Amino acid sequence: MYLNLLMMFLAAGLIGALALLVGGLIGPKKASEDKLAAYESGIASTSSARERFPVHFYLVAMLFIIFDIEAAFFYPLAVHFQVEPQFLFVQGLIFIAILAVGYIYVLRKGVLAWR
Amino acid sequence: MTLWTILLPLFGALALFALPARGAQRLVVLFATLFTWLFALALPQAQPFEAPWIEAVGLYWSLDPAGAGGVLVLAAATVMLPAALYASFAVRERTRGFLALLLLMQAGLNGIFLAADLVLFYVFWEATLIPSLLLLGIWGGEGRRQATLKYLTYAVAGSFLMLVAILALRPLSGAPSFRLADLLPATQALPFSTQLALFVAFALAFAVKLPLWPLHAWLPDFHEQNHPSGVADAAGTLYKVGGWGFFAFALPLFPEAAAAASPYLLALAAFTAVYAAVIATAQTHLKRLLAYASLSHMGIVGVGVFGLYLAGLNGAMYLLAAQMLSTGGLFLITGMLYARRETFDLTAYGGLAKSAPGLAAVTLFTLFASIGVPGLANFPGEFMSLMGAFQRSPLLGGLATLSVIAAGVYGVNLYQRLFQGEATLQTRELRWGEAALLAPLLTAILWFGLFPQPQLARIDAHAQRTVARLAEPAAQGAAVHGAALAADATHGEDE
Amino acid sequence: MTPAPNDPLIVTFIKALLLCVLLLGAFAYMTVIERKILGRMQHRLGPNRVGPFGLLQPIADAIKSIFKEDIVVSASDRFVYFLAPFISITFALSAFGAIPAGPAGSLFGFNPWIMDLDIGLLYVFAATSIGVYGIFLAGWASNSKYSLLGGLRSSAQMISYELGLGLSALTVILITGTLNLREIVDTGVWSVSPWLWVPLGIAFVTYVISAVAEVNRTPFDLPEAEQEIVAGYLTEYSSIKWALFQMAEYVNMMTAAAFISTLFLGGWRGPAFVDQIIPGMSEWPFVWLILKMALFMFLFIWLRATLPRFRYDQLMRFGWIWLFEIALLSAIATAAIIAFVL
Amino acid sequence: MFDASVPTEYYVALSALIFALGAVGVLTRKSAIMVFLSVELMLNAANLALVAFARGWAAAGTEIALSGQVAVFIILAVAAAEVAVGLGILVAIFRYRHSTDVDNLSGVRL
Amino acid sequence: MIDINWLTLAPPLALLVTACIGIVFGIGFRSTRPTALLSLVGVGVAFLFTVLLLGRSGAGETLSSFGLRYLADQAALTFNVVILLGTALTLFMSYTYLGRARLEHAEFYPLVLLSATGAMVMAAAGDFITLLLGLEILSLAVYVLSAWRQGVRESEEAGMKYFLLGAFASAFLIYGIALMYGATGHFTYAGVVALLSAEGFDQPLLAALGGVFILAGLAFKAAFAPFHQWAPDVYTGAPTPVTAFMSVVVKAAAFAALLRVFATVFPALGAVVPVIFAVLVGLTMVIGNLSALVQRSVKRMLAYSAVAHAGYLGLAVLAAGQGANSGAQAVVWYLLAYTLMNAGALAVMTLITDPNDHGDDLERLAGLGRTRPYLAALMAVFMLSLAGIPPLAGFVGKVLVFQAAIQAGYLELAVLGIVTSIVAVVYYFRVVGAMYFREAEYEPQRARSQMTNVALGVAALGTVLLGLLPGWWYGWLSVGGPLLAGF
Repeated sequence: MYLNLLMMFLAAGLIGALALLVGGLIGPKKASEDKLAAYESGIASTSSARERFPVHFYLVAMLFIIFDIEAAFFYPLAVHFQVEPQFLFVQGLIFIAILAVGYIYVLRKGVLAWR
Repeated sequence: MTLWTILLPLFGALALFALPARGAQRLVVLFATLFTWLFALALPQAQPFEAPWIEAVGLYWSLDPAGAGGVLVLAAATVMLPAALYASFAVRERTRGFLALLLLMQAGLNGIFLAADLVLFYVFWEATLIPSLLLLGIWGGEGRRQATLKYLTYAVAGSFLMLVAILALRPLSGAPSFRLADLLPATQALPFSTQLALFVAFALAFAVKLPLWPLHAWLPDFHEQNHPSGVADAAGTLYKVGGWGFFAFALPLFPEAAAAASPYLLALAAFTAVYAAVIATAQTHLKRLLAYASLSHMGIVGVGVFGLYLAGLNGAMYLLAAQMLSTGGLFLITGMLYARRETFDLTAYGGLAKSAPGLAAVTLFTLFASIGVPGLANFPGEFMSLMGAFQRSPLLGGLATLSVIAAGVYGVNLYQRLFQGEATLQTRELRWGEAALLAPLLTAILWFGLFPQPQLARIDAHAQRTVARLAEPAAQGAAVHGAALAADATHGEDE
Repeated sequence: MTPAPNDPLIVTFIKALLLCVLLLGAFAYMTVIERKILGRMQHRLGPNRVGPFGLLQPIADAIKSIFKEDIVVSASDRFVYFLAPFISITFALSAFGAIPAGPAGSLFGFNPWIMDLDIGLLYVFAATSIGVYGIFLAGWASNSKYSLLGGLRSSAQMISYELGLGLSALTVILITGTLNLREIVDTGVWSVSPWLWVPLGIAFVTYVISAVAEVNRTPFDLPEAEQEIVAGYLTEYSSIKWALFQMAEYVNMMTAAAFISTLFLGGWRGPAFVDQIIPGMSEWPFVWLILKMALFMFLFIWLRATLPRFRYDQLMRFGWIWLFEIALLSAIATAAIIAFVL
Repeated sequence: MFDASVPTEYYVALSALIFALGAVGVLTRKSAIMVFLSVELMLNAANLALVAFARGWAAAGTEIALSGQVAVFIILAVAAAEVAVGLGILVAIFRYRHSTDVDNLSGVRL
Repeated sequence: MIDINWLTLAPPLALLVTACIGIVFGIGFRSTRPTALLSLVGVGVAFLFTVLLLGRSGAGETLSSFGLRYLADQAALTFNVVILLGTALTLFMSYTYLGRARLEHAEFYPLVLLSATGAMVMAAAGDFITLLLGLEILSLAVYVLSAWRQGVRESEEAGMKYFLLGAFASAFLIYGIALMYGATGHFTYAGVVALLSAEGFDQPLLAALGGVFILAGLAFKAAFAPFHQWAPDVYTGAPTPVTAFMSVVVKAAAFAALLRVFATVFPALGAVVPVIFAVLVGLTMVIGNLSALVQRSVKRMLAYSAVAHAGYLGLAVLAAGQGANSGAQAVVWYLLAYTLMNAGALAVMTLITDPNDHGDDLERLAGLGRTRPYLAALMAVFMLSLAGIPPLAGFVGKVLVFQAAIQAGYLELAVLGIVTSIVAVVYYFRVVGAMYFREAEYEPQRARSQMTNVALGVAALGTVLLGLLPGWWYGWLSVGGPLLAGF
């Protein structure tokens, strides 16, 4: 079953690699320093772009990790849900309640208020 | 009543913190020490005390007032009464703490002498260390930090090993608890090598506190650096309880090992007695001299104990009690001297007898007691101790006797330097207050010297048990050295 | 449900290649169609020069992008710079493989899907999520400020909307009790109980909105907002690599369209009434799926022509607060209905 | 078939290898982020082992096999929580350090 | 259906709910004091539940949840008492401290409570996964707490270091659990033990390896010697109340877990795990004490002394592993005593150091006996108790530990332990000496706090009472019954 997956990746990867290869071989190579500089609307670049990201991005990333993983917990619950729905419903609600505490905290803390 | 000898000083110490007024504090001290003394006097009639401590582990609050410890409690209480009162006058700064520590120390001492559970004994043994350390560390002289550290190191190193031995004792012997009564029959079955190892661990701790020769180095510094009132030294004298440890615990618990080790310990003790006495003759520092003198007495106590004869054991315990009185009294007198001259250097004194004949007389009396003049406190003990040693080994006994001669030398030397010769300065005569403080001590010294019988009887009952223990292995025919010992022991009882 | 029979590996490989080619072909014509539709909506003609009605335009575009100079910015991280478009296209194409296009054995005796996974739904999520790496790495490797911002924005946006996506899909799973896409289609979510139509409808709407954001289409195309950050993560890319990103975007759109159809609209099944016209018509492979996909593709284009772009903070608040909460509530409502009503 | 032909030991050996790699990474790397990634590697090695064992135990009973897989889930959540906290601490450090260079992340030494 | 006995879960749940309320409403307040008071109430409620459960458990009821995965037996409940005590002391200490040190953020108290929740779960774990979850709940909160002092290098590095090494250790624990599962197919202690001791068990090596890994993971949390390197830096870098919390509650939890695993699972693994652990214990006692000996900073000295005490506790755990019930009791007792005296010592430190925890060198303590006599007296009591000098709590703890160790046949280790505690006396006494035997060289800090005084009073009273009347408490704290429910 999972070999099929491999086949899919092989085919897709082949297409991608082929395209890159063709583009690399056929395209002209007439480089110049200006052409190879980073584009900054015509103004010469002064510093590396790899600066510190705003903290908000990290916060969002962390929130995502937490909430997404916890959303992932719902999937087994959902698949199993039909078997004992009422018990699982209560269980899920408790889980959501705990999650909600974190969510409300994050909201009140203003992490999601962008400026 | 047994318990109260421990609780009363304890409560006294607590009460001190509640009472800021100096007079009230003095009253508290007086009441605490006086009633403790009364309780100590009544100990022969007291009931043993026993309460579970941690029953599951076999720990009990077990106190036995009947043994020789009762005599020591009495002697300690006799010294503590004047000492504490004197301290309330002579210690000028942080008096309250000083007095509280003294009382705590008395509580601990009484615990040491009365404990009949080994762990409890250890608790008191260590608990007493703290006040004596703090007395030295807080109120001591210039070199107190070194002295404290030295004292701490010696004391703790020895005693922790003893803790191992105590803790190992129950599982090894299979006794149901740590009470002496349970342990005594159980240790009988221990193999000789185990006995020896445990005995060595105990002996190390006791030898530090006895102290025996190579382990005595903390003692002179301890006395030299203590508070000039001499009270702390007197208390420290009370705390030389190594001999008691040997007598009450190490010997009866490990009779075979004790018998095997006794020749070596006897030699050490004899050497200590002579060595210290000789050193004492050369001292010019008053307190150091007394320290070495005291060490010499302790050597004689050791000699008595390690002779393993009834007479020696009796004598050693009696001497222990008596020297508490005499040496303790001498240390108190040094405090009074210091209050007059502000120095301990003997060369700065001289001719005090002219301006202060009363002080001179009191000092001479106590000094005579200390060097073992017949009729005074130390003599019976010293005599019996040496006699015990003679029976074990005439050579070592003879050696130890030399210390008595040396004692005469330093005693006379000390008296001459202090009171005779040219009077360099006028000195205050003994005050009434001071005399009143010393009076009970002197009375006790006389009483101990003239009527040793009541106290000796109590000690003897205890010592009989110990000697019986020492003889037991022979009765079973277990070992050759045991057989020889039994023969000697019966001989000893004929005294 | 019975597991479907497996095809031989080589057949699978050929099918996979075929799927890739088909998707790329569809991409090519999607670009033309999009430009045409946008033109119409804006009262213009759109491309009409190359070939009849401009139908050869994509071929011209392809030739042009292949023969353009391939610029590699000097300050870039070369390996990652090449890797980014590769990841984008590979996983965009792969994601489609789990979506069934018809009943078993309906493709000349073979199955009309590349793989039939028990966790098909998770697989599609996973494969599309990895696409984010392509975009983020592109922005980072270029070492250009615009690119980096574009990359950051896209990753922040995508992860924000994945919550809505995941929770909306949860509604479907609660109903079907399986993660296998084939079985989800077979169940037919809307046929289970009319009670569930309300929460399911809400979940459908939130899912579509999240999906639009997930594929970076207007009004959520902030990663390449040309007015603010030139072209975002694409700024430093040219020639075939640029084309690959474009491909990936359109393939992602198609995957999203097919996936929504599969989850909510019965996938490859046609509506039941068509069976009364031609019996078995609703079982025809490919036809219905492609029709539904076309519907959504038109929706995407329509949105692009109609709506202005969100501001960044609006976008995040919308995702984290509104979509997240509504999707969660719809899932809870569904669960409650299943547990206590049905 | 394919799944059954690979014995459990192979998976476990692989997981042990990954675990060892992670451990070595933790011990040799100096940058906080790299150490952190190495730890994640170790966690994933444990997950791999769990899944492999769970498959191995499948013959003994579903419940036993499932418990292993559930454990993987829990460990994933644990790892996620660790990531969040770790990144949080890192971000807090950099926020106060007023550094503008991402490479300064490697300045946090053990 | 899963069996859930809500009453057994009540103590940690009380803390959890309080933490949740605190974290949601706490950020509305400017001051953290309302949250602190709320947290105290939560701890009180949890304590009441614990006492209720103790009563029930004492009456012979078997309390557990989730099919023996969560055990509310005598052992767990007594550990709960220790944990709650430590938490309460921390709360009292932090009350004024946070404002003084400018560390007032609303999340502090909820995090402390969450951490305590994790500790209780760890103590009650009857299952490796429950253990892991408890450990993580505990640790994650503490990682954050140890980095609480933002913008200060020591604290940040403490947090980072603790976090990275902690994560490393949990990776070991998790891998060990995986191996154990591979060998036995179970996560519950009962299941594992049943299979380990079953006929024809064919994976002893794998199980032993798993045991070693689990041991390594737990040994880190308990700061055993080769894994102790984080302890001094973290203890020094973290704000003092957090240090107290770590050295007390985290330690209690780690030892609760270690004890249960050691008394149930490990004996079935053969001799290798106890031998390794014995080596660790020996190393810990030696290294902890010797390192503490050379420290000039009191906080750092206490950090190393915490390592040393871990060694003594480990000795008791070893004894418990040999089936000596006295070992388990010694662990609880020692932890209780340690909680009181160490938290007390650190509470004193909060009052005599700068707001940013500097100035904890020995020189700074010089003359404290004169300048702040009561504080100095309390510190002296704590130090002497830590040194194991009778008649304070620490001494009884040591007696129980060594007694148990000797009974279980670890005579050599007991001797080593006693020898090292001689060393310990020196460095503890150095603090006392500095306070009393030396003249003040610096103007002392004049920080005062009623709430910290409460903590100090409780700690000092406990230290003395535990030492003087150990029998009263010993019976009450006794970890009666087997450590493994279901047998």
